[in-house]
Amino acid sequence: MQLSRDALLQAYRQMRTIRAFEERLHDEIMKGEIAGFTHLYCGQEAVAVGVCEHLDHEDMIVSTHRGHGHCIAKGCDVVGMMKEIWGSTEGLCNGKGGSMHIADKDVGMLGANGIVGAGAPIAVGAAMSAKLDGKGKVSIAFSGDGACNQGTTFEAMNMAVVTNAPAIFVFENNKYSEHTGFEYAVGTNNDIVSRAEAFGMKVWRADGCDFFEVYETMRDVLEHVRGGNGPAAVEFDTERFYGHFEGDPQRYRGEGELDRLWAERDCIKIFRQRATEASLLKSDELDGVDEEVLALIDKAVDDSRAAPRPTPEDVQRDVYIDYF
Amino acid sequence: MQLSRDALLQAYRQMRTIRAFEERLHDEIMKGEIAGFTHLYCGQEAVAVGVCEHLDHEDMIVSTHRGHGHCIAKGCDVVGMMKEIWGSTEGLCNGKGGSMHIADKDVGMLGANGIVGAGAPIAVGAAMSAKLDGKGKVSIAFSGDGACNQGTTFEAMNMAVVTNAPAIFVFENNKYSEHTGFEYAVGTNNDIVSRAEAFGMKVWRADGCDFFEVYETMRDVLEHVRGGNGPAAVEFDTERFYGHFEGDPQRYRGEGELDRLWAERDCIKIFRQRATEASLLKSDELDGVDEEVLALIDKAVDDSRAAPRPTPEDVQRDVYIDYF
Amino acid sequence: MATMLYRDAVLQTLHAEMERDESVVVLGEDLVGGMGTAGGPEAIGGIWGTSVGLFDKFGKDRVIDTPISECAIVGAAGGLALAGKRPVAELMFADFIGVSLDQIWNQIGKFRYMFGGKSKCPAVIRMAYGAGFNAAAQHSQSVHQMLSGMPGLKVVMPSTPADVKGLFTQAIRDDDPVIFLEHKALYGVEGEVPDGEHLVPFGHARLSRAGEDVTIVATGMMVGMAEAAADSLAEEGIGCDVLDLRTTSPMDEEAILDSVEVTGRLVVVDEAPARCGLARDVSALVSELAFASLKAPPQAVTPPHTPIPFARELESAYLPSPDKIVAAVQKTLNWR
Amino acid sequence: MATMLYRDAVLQTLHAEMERDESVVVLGEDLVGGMGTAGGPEAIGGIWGTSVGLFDKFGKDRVIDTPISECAIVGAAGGLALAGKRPVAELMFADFIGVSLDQIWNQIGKFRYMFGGKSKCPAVIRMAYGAGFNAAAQHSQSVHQMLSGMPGLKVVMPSTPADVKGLFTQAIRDDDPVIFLEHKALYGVEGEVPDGEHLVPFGHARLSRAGEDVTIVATGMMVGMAEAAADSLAEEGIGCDVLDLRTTSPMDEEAILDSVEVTGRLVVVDEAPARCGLARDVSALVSELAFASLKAPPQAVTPPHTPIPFARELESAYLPSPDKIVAAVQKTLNWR
Ligand SMILES: Cc1ncc(C[n+]2csc(CCOP(=O)(O)OP(=O)(O)O)c2C)c(N)n1
Ligand SMILES: Cc1ncc(C[n+]2csc(CCOP(=O)(O)OP(=O)(O)O)c2C)c(N)n1
Ligand SMILES: [Mg+2]
Ligand SMILES: [Mg+2]
Repeated sequence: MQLSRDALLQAYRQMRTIRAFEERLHDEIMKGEIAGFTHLYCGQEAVAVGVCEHLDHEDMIVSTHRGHGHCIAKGCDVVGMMKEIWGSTEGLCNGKGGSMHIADKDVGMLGANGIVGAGAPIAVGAAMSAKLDGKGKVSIAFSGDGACNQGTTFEAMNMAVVTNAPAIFVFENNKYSEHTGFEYAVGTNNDIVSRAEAFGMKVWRADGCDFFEVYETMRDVLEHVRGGNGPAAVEFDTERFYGHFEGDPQRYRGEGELDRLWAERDCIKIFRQRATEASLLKSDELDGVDEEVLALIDKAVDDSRAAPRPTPEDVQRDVYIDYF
Repeated sequence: MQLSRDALLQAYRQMRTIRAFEERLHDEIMKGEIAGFTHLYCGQEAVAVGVCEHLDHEDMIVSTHRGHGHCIAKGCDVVGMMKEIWGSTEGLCNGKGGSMHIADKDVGMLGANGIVGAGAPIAVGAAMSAKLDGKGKVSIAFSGDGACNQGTTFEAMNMAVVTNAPAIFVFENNKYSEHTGFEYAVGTNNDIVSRAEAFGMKVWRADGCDFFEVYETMRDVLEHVRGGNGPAAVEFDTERFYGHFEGDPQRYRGEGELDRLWAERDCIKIFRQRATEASLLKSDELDGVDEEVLALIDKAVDDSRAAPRPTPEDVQRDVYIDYF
Repeated sequence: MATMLYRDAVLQTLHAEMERDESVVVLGEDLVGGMGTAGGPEAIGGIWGTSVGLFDKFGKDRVIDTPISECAIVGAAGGLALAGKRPVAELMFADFIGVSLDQIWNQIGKFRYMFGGKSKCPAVIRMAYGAGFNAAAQHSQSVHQMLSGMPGLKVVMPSTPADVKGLFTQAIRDDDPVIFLEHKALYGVEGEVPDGEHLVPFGHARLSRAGEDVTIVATGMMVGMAEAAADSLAEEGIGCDVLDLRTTSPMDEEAILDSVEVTGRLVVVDEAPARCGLARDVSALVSELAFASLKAPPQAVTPPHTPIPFARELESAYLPSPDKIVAAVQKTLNWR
Repeated sequence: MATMLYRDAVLQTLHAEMERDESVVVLGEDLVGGMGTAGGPEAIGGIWGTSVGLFDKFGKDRVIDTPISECAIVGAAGGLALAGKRPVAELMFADFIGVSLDQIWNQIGKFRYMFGGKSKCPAVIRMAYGAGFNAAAQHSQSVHQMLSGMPGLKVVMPSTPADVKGLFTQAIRDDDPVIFLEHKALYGVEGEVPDGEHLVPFGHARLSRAGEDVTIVATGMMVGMAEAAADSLAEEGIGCDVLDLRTTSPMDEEAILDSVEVTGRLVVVDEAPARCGLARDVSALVSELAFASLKAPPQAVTPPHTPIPFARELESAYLPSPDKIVAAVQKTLNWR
């Protein structure tokens, strides 16, 4: 099934929103406006959007330290996210969480996570819940190529197979965990999902820089999992355009590596090319989206700057629902 | 290469010693003489002995909660072990450890372990050390089919591959983790080492109830690992004859299951049959070993009963080498 | 009132709460037992016998037998709770928080706060703790001191079958994550348990002996020892308040301070060592907030700073005992 | 005496000890950096810059870059140590003890005891701890209170570059397992460091300010705050002893008690919350053992019982500060 024009425009809008959100963050962080540790998702947009465009708010996802893209793709409010990263009480988490801990259960976004590998078991629990509810909903754990070496990820995969839970393990292989190369740290030296396969799971592999490929692969994955056939894993080959964290000098990159990636592996460029060449969308329509998106991000930043700041009394709020 | 008569007798003596040690423990525990949690290795003797007969004291092993067999096979003093289980200050661990924590670094036995899956990372560290020493020594992690679901085991396997450490993961698949069946808990539903394979490791499978098969398989495994070709994993199909712990009613067994195992899968019976049928050893030679072994175990129990008991002052000894 | 074992109070509460609320789900290793075996399911019903009959009644999606993967067990409980269920996970031995701590400490305990109060995580993590079985250093530990220090978690330590029912029911219905610590040596203890609905709110200590000379604070297995000490002291005419804290987070600080205001003397008994432990916490609390009432230095009766030894004689010497508590009471009475 | 950064004192000690003793081995994530990349090894030398140049000098078998597998990292350190090496493992953030606690707590900390004193485990586990960077609830924590309560471990918290050198050298040469806690916010702090061999024995507090009115006990990052408070109080004529504990296990109880015997007043500053924390431990210790000397109730300056919040204003409000310490000192002086 082809995507409708509206759906295509929506997908593009989502990808562009993630990109614009992050590039603006990159600038603001350089200016020193933003506190804390921030990891940019830039370059991987086609994965988050290609996965989440299949989901509704009752499907659940669990994210990572590099979570902005997943949050936006799943429907978190972009202004609320920006305010959160700015530390305002109007942020999605009231300024308590920041970049690494954005969540919005109302849209099925159960939480970003600062602990590598911690999300997968949580996603399996959410999948158990979905199974119990019997509405064909799924739960997705996003993980990196680094996270696939964490024991928790393996335990989660086995647990999902054993309980036949509708969990999907999406591995975004951007070939780096911090400053270390995938080929060094991942013992198999070829891929990640062969591990998932060894747990008895059905697996897929696809190019994560091509939205259409991600989207179509996920259609198959979701058909399998929603059909009650147990968990699945999929590995997307993708690229990270900025440093591991903001401030990373990226000395582990080869000469010209980043230039090549920007030229050849930019999922937004690739989307535009494919969509316009096939006459699905017109360049100026896409430019129109770009403008709207940039305006939204401007507004998000302006609102964030003006948003109320927390007070010392806020520290003790929301530890418990009720303690005594 | 065939094993010499002496080596065969020695292997038999080791297997019989484990069996006699444990059957005596079984009786003494019923009588209430022994405190703590005890897990009997009975039925799996061919694995411990078939593996350890290839090793010397500079090769290292790390064991599990079901560790008596590994300890004896690796050369721990049997009387010292019995005294330990009896809680005497003359025990191998001065009465501090008990059944689950027997160790003797002088024979390369780095420790049994009460935490399922905890041994594998420790074995990898020992393997890193062996690699650094460059003498072709190896380090072996014994794990069960239950332990293969613990994240630590996976992390250890990947780490061994990445560092090319001379580690060997010996999985003793006795088909049960406590009261739960292997087919339920291990997602793959066929075997354990296919997981190890997915980490890029060379793997072997063999019948763990046949000493000769274990021994020969380990010859190949060790040749591979001592040769600097990286870690390896091997899965032995084996049987546990007693309950998970002493006191387990074993309601998870099928009708007649245990009788069948005793009849068809007793590694000691199988050894005797094969060794005598091939005229490698004579029945009365083997009976002679049996008698010597039983005498040794009698002595171990008598000595343990008479051995000195700890005093309250001993509690605070050996927490640190020096604290202030 | 029915009489039942501590263990059975756990089991019956699970049956009752699972019947009452279909969002209650249990998970853990060997919780069913016999999965994937010829003997078939319900071969054990939990190694403590605290889940017998659940599988037959509620089926495999609500009674989830898991592989040996504690991190995934607690993590799954977290995910179930975020998704709207009320999971009760069993860790078998409290010592296994070692392999699952991240999910307890950094995940379920922090979701609510990190997410600005917009999520809730009504997960209960049950575990058997404590010494007394010569199970040595990795199967005998008390962990309430570590877990109570983790903001976001509630920590419960019932000492009687009645409190098991009241506190466990509360734990399951509570909307915050709760660590429920069952003492191995109490499973076989019998006691009267109120019929029908019985809830014990958190943060309310129980006065199990009353006296005006010394305040003894204890939890779990230590409560019985404190009572034994108080009873023998009573024969000598020395009266002790014995306060069973019931929950260490929240802690009923008021009850402790009120009692010390009367007695002026404090003995805290704890099954974990003193360093950064609960005994020192309570002593300091009293010293900070009831300084003027104190007639003598607070006394702590705790094990020494050592792992838990195996041999019978060593484990007995390691643990607090009624005699050691009596000695501490006498020390505080004889001070100066 | 050379002047150097706290961070560089870590790095240079590693260089020196690895040169001195070839059994010293380091391992951790991104410790080399660039492994398996086109940029090649030594792309980073540790995210804290505390292992720069080691790989080139000592090679891949002694400078082991690991996958993201903290349990295996600590476990491997344990195995290396049992096998006769002196591993120094880096956990990057102290918060990651959550995923590796079993190996720290139940394995390396207990080997010696469980094995009857016949094994030794000279492993050092380094980690960066502490708040101040708006890194929120999972990247800012202090963990000394948990780890100090675990018998078998030694816990070290240097507050100056000189002590980094002295204590880290001691940690590497020590035959027991040592947790070495480096405060993130101190990495960039400069100080004088003795040339040549410099060892600081464990269990000896450092008196960094002397005064007779109040004793202030602190560790790590809190020492500087205590000093700032003491300096401003000195201007008002109030004299404080500031005791930097340096190691929390072993703890220099004598130094604390001796000081309180003179001052009669105690303020304990800690970066972890009060419940089962170090501040309460020290207060209780003094209340139990120096009761007669105490002129006022001990005061604890700690964060509240909450996870660590993200926003700047919240994190500042969460943390102790010189002002809060001054207020506590005044409170103890003004008592009654
Ligand atoms: C348990 C744990 N270990 C280490 C870290 C530090 N850390 C944060 S991100 C990261 C790399 C993760 O790599 P990957 O999973 O590939 O995700 P990516 O950063 O490429 O998106 C590391 C090591 C952490 N946050 N948690
Ligand atoms: C981390 C941890 N989880 C659970 C247990 C409890 N436990 C002890 S042995 C065991 C089963 C282990 O099964 P397997 O690895 O197959 O070894 P076997 O008992 O068959 O030798 C379990 C669950 C434990 N000791 N440690
Ligand atoms: Mg990556
Ligand atoms: Mg087994």
